[in-house]
Amino acid sequence: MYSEKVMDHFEHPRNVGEIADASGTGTVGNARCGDIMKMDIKVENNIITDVKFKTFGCCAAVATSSMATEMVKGKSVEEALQLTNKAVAEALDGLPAVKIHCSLLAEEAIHAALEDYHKKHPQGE
Amino acid sequence: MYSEKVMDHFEHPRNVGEIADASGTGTVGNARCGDIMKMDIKVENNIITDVKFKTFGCCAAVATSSMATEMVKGKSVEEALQLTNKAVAEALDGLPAVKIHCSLLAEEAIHAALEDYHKKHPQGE
Amino acid sequence: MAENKKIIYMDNAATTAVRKEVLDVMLPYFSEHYGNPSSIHSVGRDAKRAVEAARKQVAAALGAQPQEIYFTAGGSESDNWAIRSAAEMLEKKGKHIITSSIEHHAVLHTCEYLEKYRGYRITYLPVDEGGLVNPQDVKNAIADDTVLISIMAANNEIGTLEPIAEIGKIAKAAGVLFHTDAVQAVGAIPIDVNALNVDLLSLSAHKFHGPKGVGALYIRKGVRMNNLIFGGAQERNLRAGTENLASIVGLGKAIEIAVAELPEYTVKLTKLRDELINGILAEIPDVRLNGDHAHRLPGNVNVSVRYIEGESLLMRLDLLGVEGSSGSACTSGSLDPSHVLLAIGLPHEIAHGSLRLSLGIGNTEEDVQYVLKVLPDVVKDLRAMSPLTRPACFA
Amino acid sequence: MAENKKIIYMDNAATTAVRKEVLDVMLPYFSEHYGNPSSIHSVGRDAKRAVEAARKQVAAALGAQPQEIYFTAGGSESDNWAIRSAAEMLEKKGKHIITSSIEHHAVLHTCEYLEKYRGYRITYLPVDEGGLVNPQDVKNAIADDTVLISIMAANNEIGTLEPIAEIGKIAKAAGVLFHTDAVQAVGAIPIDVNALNVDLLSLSAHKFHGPKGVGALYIRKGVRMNNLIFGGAQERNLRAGTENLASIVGLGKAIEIAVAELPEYTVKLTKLRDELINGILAEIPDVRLNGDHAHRLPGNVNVSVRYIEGESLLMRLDLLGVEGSSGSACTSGSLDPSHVLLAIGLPHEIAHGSLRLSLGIGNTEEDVQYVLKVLPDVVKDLRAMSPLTRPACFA
Ligand SMILES: Cc1ncc(COP(=O)(O)O)c(C=O)c1O
Ligand SMILES: Cc1ncc(COP(=O)(O)O)c(C=O)c1O
Repeated sequence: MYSEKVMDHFEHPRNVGEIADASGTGTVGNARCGDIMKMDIKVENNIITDVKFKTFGCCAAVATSSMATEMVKGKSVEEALQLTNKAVAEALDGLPAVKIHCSLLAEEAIHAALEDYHKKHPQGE
Repeated sequence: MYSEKVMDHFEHPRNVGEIADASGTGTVGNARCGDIMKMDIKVENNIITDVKFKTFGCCAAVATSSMATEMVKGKSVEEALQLTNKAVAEALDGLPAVKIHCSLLAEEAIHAALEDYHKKHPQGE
Repeated sequence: MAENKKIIYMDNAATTAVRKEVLDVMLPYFSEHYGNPSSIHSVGRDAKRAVEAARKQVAAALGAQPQEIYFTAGGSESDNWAIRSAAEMLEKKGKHIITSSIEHHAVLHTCEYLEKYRGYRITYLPVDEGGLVNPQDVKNAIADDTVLISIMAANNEIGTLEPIAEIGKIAKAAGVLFHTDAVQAVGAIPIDVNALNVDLLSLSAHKFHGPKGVGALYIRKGVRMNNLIFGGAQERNLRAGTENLASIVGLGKAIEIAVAELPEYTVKLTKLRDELINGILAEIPDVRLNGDHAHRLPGNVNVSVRYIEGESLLMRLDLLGVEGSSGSACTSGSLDPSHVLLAIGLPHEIAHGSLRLSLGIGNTEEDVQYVLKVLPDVVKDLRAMSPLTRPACFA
Repeated sequence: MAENKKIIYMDNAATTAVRKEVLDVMLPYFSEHYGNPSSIHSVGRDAKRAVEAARKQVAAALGAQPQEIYFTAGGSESDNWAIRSAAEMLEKKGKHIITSSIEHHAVLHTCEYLEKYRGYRITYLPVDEGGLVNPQDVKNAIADDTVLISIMAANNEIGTLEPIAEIGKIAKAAGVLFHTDAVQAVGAIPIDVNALNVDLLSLSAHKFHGPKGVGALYIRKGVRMNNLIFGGAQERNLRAGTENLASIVGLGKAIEIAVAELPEYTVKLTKLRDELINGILAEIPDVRLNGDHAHRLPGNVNVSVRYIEGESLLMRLDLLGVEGSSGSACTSGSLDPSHVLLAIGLPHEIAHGSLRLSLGIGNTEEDVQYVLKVLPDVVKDLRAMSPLTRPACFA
């Protein structure tokens, strides 16, 4: 059911953890529904230089978290905002239909982290 | 489903045929229902000395016809009238439940033949 | 006559032997790859893949999409499900169903249930003396409240092939769902659900050398269905129950082989069939062929042998190693002979004397010759025992 | 982690491997003795005898009469049939059914169908925190229009054994039909339909090392039933469809062996189970056992592991060769976790983190030790990735 890429990211998730002095943090989902994603980003010169996540959720949730962090790392804030759940799912060689909703969380978590960053740094730094 | 006795009588029916100068003849059943039995008896000194049958019907019908002829041969008219379908079925080591109705025909055919005999020979000969 | 006699099996319309190639692919799914296809671990995923591969094989055989194939426990369940569910989902539109008088009991008794318990009106179309439904009759029977037409593709007793393509066209034009019981047809004649405009189609693996107890229902995309069996989310939520894994794998393989071999099968069986029919009609007096000759299953021979009764006939043949079947009442435990034989106009007494020999891939020229050798004597023997004769019986 | 890893299968509640002795007796019925049990020729009679022998084996295992055993396509069909048909035949008496909130979906969704489409009133009894139905609640729920009580013998998720004998007594005293879904119980605990006062009982072969896609419904003599599947005269006219011959033979053998081995099975599995439960509770903090401990299937372990999600947990174990299952929403494709875990009072977030390890005859002491070795690390790993922590999560 899951692609090899999904299983690889599930088994070896990239960028797990937290950033002590994060520029922004986003937490989406809730435990009631079985999925929580928390994302910390470090922004320097408008570039996302580091990103870490923690996820409570199924394989797909873990894998999309992991993939999403890889996809935004090194990107500018504007580029990161363009990241869609579709792109994340595609980068994972697809997700089972019933799991598509998990990939939404990754997109939302990044947006939430960037929003938090903007709130804390209204002037862009 | 059928006992070995039934199959033996079906494969090698006893007393098949007709008696040219029968003392009595009985025909019961009808082709519409899938069973017809015709029985000829020869009575001498109140004893059934010969009996022949012809049957259109299933295995059970053929076997009960055959068994019934064996059971009445050599019997007195009175004894033959005592023959029940149950006795015929038992002599065949039983019949499947759905086939019990076939054994009725054998009893009826003998009764019909004896009735015919009585009609033709009101004084007993 | 006893222990080591050769068996000549000519009851392939009742069931067939599982072919070796089919059993071979089934075997690993009992004790090695035994997972539950709903389990998400690797053992379950193995099983799931096998089920989906079989679904593709079935779809390919019918010209359908895999997601239009739903596995069931056989032809009867497929028929029941198709008719009950389609009817239920369209109850608001109407409660009229059109079928024929020669359908399998799985269709007829389901319709009778809907008639008796659910207030449906059922039209049982008559057939001609060959067993053919007239498409014009179907057209004429369609009313505003008609929700389903169910006409079989091939009759199991007399082998008649129904004009499914014409009926499909009529159903489509009228916007009425069309179900066909293709249990006897699949693997015996070409079937394409789109060419035939069929919305629902029943099949059963054991009729084409697959295992018993597994079948499928083709449900055209967009047709709304309810469950016959509720429970787990199997079969896209429409048919609950842990999948019959090994048997589903067997069904897939069996249908794939059957369809691949169809041209060869058709030629071989048609030849054997016609030899047998012609031989019987030539050798035995007072015999008639039942069912349409031109529109006929390749393997079906059905004759009525006058003055004798079918069960006796087939048990005599059984003693000689020839396995057939009969429409005689006595084979069914009821008093009436086959409803199909009555529907094509046979009087009871003739219907009682019917014999079906249904050929399959295992049968040979020698089998046919053997039957033609022994059958006339068996008939002669039984007729000698019969109280019926030419003039007497058919009043 | 890849190709040749050993598989430790602990998902026996989902399905089991067919045992060798069972497969061995099935094999001849595919391609050698392949007759249709309804055919009256010798090939058919062979098949019929095999079916009837299996019926005796099933009856003997349940303390029933052979004519009270009806073969079906599995547990789901048996449940659907029992409930729908019993309800339909008693419609004139009333339209009230009592069941529990932790039944299998085959029972619950059938009840919901009757509720939604047929105007029935369904009482879904609550259970205590161990998953036990209170017999007194059953008694109190019985009304004048109650026609059926359906309470499972053993729960498939948390392994709780319900007080069936008490409920049977209450049902009998009240003159209400009593159905039990014994799909998880048969072959795992002793079952006697008379001692339990059960009128209808569902079972499924693949739960006790028989094949998938075959089961049975016990119907007490005198209980009036209608068909779920109409058609031929199979199963005393109550369940149509060519018999699933080989699988029925396998069911008979499997139940015979399972019942014979029950004492040994119980001792062995209870020991392994308790070792596993105690080991998990001792080694891993913030874990709870789900289901009643005293009234529990010998092979069932079900725990909730806080702060982590069940699918992730079981997929990690899968990568290590340990096959279990979960009540997590993500394993079912819905958003809600298992209705059973919610019914015993678990909050959603804890229910999502559940793991079921169901032991079977194939499991060993070493298997248990292996799981106890790897599970704590897997949990630690996943918890390290989890944003939830002790105080944060359970507000
Ligand atoms: C308690 C219970 N009832 C019913 C079923 C359904 O049985 P089957 O999958 O054989 O249809 C199962 C298992 O799936 C079960 O555990
Ligand atoms: C035309 C037809 N429909 C339905 C069925 C029922 O199929 P099954 O026995 O697999 O349930 C059969 C055969 O028995 C059949 O010949």
